[in-house]
Amino acid sequence: MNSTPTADQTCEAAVPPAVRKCSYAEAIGQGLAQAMELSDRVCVLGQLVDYKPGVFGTTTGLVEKFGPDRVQDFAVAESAMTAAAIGAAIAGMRPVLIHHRLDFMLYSMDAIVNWLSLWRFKSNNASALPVVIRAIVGKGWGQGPQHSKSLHAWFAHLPGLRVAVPATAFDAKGLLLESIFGEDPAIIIEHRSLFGLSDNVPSRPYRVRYGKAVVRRKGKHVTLVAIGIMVPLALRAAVQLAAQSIDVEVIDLRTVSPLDIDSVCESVAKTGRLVVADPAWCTGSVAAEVIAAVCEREGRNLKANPGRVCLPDSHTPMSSALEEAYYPNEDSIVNRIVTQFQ
Amino acid sequence: MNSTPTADQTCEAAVPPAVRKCSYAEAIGQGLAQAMELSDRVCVLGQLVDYKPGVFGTTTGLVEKFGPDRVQDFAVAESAMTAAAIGAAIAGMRPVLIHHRLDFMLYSMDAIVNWLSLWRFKSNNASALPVVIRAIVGKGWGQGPQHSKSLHAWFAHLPGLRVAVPATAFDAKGLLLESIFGEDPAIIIEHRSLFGLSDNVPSRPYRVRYGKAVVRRKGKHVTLVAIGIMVPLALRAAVQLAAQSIDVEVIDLRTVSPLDIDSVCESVAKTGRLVVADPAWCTGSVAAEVIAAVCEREGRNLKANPGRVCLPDSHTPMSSALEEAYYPNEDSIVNRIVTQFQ
Amino acid sequence: MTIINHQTILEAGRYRELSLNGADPVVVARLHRFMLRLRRCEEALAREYHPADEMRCPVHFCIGQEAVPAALSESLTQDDYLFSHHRSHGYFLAKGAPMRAMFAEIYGKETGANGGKAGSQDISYAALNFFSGAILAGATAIAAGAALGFQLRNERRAVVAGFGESATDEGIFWETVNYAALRRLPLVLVCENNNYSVFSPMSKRQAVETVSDKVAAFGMKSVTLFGNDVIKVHAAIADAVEAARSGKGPTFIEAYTYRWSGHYGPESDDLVGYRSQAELDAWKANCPIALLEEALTAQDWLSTAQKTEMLHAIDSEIEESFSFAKTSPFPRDVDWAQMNLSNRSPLADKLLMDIDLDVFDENQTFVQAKGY
Amino acid sequence: MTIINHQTILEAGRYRELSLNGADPVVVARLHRFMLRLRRCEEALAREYHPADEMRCPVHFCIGQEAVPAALSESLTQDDYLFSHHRSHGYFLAKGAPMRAMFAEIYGKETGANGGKAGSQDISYAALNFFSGAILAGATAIAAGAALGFQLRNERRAVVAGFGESATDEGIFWETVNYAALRRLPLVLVCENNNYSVFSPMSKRQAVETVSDKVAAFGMKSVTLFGNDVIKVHAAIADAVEAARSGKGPTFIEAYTYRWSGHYGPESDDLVGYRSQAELDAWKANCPIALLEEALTAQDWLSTAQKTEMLHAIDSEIEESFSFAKTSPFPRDVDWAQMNLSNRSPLADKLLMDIDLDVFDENQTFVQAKGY
Ligand SMILES: Cc1ncc(C[n+]2csc(CCOP(=O)(O)OP(=O)(O)O)c2C)c(N)n1
Ligand SMILES: Cc1ncc(C[n+]2csc(CCOP(=O)(O)OP(=O)(O)O)c2C)c(N)n1
Ligand SMILES: [Mg+2]
Ligand SMILES: [Mg+2]
Repeated sequence: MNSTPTADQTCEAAVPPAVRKCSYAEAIGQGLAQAMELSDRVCVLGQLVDYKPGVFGTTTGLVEKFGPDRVQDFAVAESAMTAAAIGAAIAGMRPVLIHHRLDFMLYSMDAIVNWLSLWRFKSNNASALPVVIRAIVGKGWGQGPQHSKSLHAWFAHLPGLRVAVPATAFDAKGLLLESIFGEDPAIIIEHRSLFGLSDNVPSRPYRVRYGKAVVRRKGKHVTLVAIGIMVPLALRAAVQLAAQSIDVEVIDLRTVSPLDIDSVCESVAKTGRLVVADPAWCTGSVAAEVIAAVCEREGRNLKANPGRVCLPDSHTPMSSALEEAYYPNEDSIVNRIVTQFQ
Repeated sequence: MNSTPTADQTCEAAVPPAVRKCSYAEAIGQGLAQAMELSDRVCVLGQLVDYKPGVFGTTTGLVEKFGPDRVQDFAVAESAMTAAAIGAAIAGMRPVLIHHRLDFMLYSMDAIVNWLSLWRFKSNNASALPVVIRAIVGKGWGQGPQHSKSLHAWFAHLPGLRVAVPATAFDAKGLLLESIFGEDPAIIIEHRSLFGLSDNVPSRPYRVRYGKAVVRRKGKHVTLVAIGIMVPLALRAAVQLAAQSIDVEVIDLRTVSPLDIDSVCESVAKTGRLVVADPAWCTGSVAAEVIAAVCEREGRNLKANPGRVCLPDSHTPMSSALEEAYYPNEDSIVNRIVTQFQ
Repeated sequence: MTIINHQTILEAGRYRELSLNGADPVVVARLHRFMLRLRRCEEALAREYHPADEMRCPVHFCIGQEAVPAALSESLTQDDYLFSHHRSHGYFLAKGAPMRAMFAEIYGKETGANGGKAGSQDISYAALNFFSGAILAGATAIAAGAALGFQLRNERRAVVAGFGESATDEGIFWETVNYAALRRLPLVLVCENNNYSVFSPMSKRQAVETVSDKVAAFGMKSVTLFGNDVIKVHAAIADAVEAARSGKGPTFIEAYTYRWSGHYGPESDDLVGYRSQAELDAWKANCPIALLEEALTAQDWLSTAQKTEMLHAIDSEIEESFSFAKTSPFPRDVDWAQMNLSNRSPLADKLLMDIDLDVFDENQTFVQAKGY
Repeated sequence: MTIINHQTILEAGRYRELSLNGADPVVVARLHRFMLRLRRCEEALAREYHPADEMRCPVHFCIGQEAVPAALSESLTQDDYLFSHHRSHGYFLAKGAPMRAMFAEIYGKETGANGGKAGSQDISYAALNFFSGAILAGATAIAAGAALGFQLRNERRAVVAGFGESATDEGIFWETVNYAALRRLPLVLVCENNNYSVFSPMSKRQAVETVSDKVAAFGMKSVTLFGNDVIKVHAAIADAVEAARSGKGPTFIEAYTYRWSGHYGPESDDLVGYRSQAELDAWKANCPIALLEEALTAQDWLSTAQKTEMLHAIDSEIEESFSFAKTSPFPRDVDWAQMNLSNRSPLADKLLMDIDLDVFDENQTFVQAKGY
């Protein structure tokens, strides 16, 4: 319809023709564009989705291709926006909602909890809501307490939702497509700091399944489970630890609901050690769930007490000096793992 | 001001003059009335708080004593109501909000998360919000999916809140008063099924501290941690298990934020076994947090894998037949504990 | 009455304006039968509720508020969508959903509209595009979303949300009004203003008397009327539904009416003292069914014999529905996972490739690079 | 202009109605100085923001929108409460809070208004009853709550919330308007309508052009005005504050104005193409400071020398604030628990008994009874 390049076209071509090097943000944009091409039932709702900056580049170019009805700027009314997506899904659409910050979603919690999550259940499986909510989590440059919350533990606690926390561009696109064309509501938590990272991304539309963790690095001595932004930190920590002859198996959970506890248990059965790195407040975190679920099955076989690397139970400070103390880094992971061998 | 009896006066006198047998609901009513007498800063906001039925009897008689400004019926606008309480607290009041069902609170989640929980933090301790939110959780007689959620795990995950789940009339009054006259926001989850239970309640205003669990029954073989409505079930299960020569130590957590992990660990250090009974969805529950926190410290010392007795990861069905399958009972607890000894 | 609100209606006393002039007798007969059927159904449920204690389900009765559901039953086709609040029975029947499925649902039986999972206040019947929910106001915004869906796809359908006036206390209702007006959605918002949120009257909850004036200020067409005149209500709803279907945008209808029973359950709650006997009596004198029957009789459109026969048929259906509900089995499926998430993904299966994960290279530079 | 909105203001071109007739020269001088100080302060922050990259804090500049904060600074006493949205600097200074504390906060320093925890969009100064927050609309309802608190205690204070027009997209705003009108709260809602929510104009978000008309329909007094005429804005705000203090109820003020800078940060975002250069130019021609200075000069109330001197003093304060902020230490307290919950409970200590828990009897009948 016009000449604005789509995310797909802007990706720089890589060696195998079917795979291109893309950033996490580009991969999401590609996924959205392909979903909208595959089905005219797919629409995008969110503040400012139809302007050039396109939610950190993830919706840039869509309005030119699909028009302002299907790429719909929304008033600052997150509550009605979410309910509208629910209604649109009842009417047969497959809406994708976007929040620049997860924090803004809090206004829509009634729609999410009391309607979205329980619609299928209370209809006795007669009505489904394939609504996708993309929620972005800020970090750094003084995001402060109202632009940085990663509430994936909340959504994982709720029945009736699928919850993904993709850590790579590959997963970001594959989980987005899987969510859009799945039959359940899905919440995708995207850590803003990952948007610039590149990865090999297949050009065609593909799926990444919910409830299937992936081993990002094989190892024998300790199982390090990581979520979202903690995945690259975990891989870096693993390199550091290899130098100390600690062989770390890194598991990326990918989705926190459903949780792939089987894969974690399998790894722990081999390593006998478990550390979970979760970019969320420690108390009541998904990390706690992973540890509890593993201990219920493998607790007696552990060679060391399990451990967590999480954020402190505190709101996020603005000051860069405090941010540094607040966010765990790869050294935090290294240190936690090292104590298991002392 | 008029002759309607207060909750206090309606309690039936018991043996020691300072202690009366009161129902859980009466104890709450007593706590509210005493708080309002102790300080004219205390006010009550909620739908229908000023009518005779008085939120299951807990506010009956208050409006006659303290007038419709301090006992204020509110429009069906939970979002503004919660924000109004926050503002009133900034202006020096100590408001108590009441929700007939916790589910209705979902409309106010922005106010709770983005304002209430982080106000002290972002003001750098210069401004505090002593707001108390009483949220009632329904169970039975077909409450169904929109009148039965107990989201204490959510609130426990949030920094900056105190969260209580009182199981006895004594705790209901003491924690309410502690919350009202404390310096932090507090959410009190009240299980509706407990309202009719009686207990010995001191007539004078007293406090029950946050973060202090209590051993409800001493035992040597297994530590059974229980929350809210699970406490009486746990005590009944303990009696059954005693008959099987399993000596159960029952710990009532009382508050889930702060969590008294020290007390649990102390008990587990003695018994070597841990089961947590939590009236909430299993995944991401406070039960998971308790198990994880204990295992981080005592995991290697456990004689059996720890266990949970929770609700299934499902919304609540209306049908009485499904309710029966849905809610765990004392037999569920007994069975879970018995497996630890097999 | 020029200005219509609870006060002017009470002051006017017995309503004298119901007119069958120009009305289609067949339509009027259906409106009448619908109201009668709904009334008998509710009365029967109320009678049966406690003595047997078999339902074990919270129920909100709509006795006295039959006109709006009747008008909807006449104006909506199967293709249209209807969203109800907690006081759902009239709306359920308005969409043509079967009474027996409703009764069985209230009894928590497997044969219920939702297999016993939803009960009275969350009942739905997806095959006929009927939905409800116990949380106030939420369904108004969801209805707007459904209307958006049909607008995006140019489908000629109306979406209706029916609710009580307390839904308009909620902010999401006003977000919805704005959104529907802005996009000219094919939406009809029908507010049954019975003045009370449980016990609490409008005057304790809202600063101005009528909701319609506020809605109009938001840029949506709004209509205020006496909600027990089923002829007027039907005309207004039919117009609004037609406007929605034909792309003329949304309408808000405020129908003033009154609940005879207690807020919840079969018992009266008048002992609470929130409303006067005189008020209740005045509204009973303006019973929507009696008002219509008076006009019907005056026109000779309804004989005693006809009514007797009608009642007989209705009562048989009710009896049959009770026996269906009572003899149906309780649900026994307790595979909780299956109830909350789908185990199939037909569209994803069709459209998306399964790609092997081997493509991920843990040593690629970004993973090992610092700085984010 | 009779009807005031963004279109009529643009059509009217250069504003010619600012009048000093009857104005108090001392007050006018203070309004002028406040605007100038705020403008210089924002310009200096914008200049310093990127080259140094020391602030590392999201900042929303209010250049072009100085009139409302100036009017507030003149109308509010220390006892009054002021709640701001994310574009907070003008409001912070309006409450008399020190510039150096603001700068240090933006730099994330220990000496900042909130020890570096809040930053620009969540800054507060509790000692002077000033608060803000980055989540849109929330603070309007909180302000209503503060007003409730003072109403309950019969304290003669006004509570003001300042916010942009997109806060009125949110439902909670309308819940607040209704509540404040219903209870006649001592509240002033000041909406700086600059037409945009980031890039999105009102016309894409709301169905009707002015917010005031809707607020009026909700039963609250509402005033619409050209927001760059500081004299008119001051008169309206002073009246509203006085009405609030004296129990005459709440007022909504819609002040039409315009943001010169990009939505966020010091860079222009005009390349996005969401607004025209002509529109920006027209509003720059209606600069609130220039409009006032024109009138002041015409009346001989301001000489070049006076202005130079004023600027000199302002710039020294700004320079001093920068050097304070830059030389202050970063916070080092990382006792997270202490930051989120109190470790003291003076009132509970005073009023409540500590009672031993032994009173609990695990064998009492209820615990062992079945049936709940
Ligand atoms: C969000 C929310 N808050 C509170 C309730 C509790 N509640 C159930 S029905 C009701 C009153 C509803 O009044 P209205 O909407 O006017 O409908 P009516 O019952 O009068 O038909 C209330 C407050 C609820 N269901 N949802
Ligand atoms: C609830 C919520 N949704 C979205 C945002 C993101 N956001 C920050 S500022 C802004 C625009 C605000 O516009 P307006 O309220 O008119 O104030 P202005 O920036 O024009 O001064 C938006 C959408 C937010 N802060 N809060
Ligand atoms: Mg009503
Ligand atoms: Mg604006």
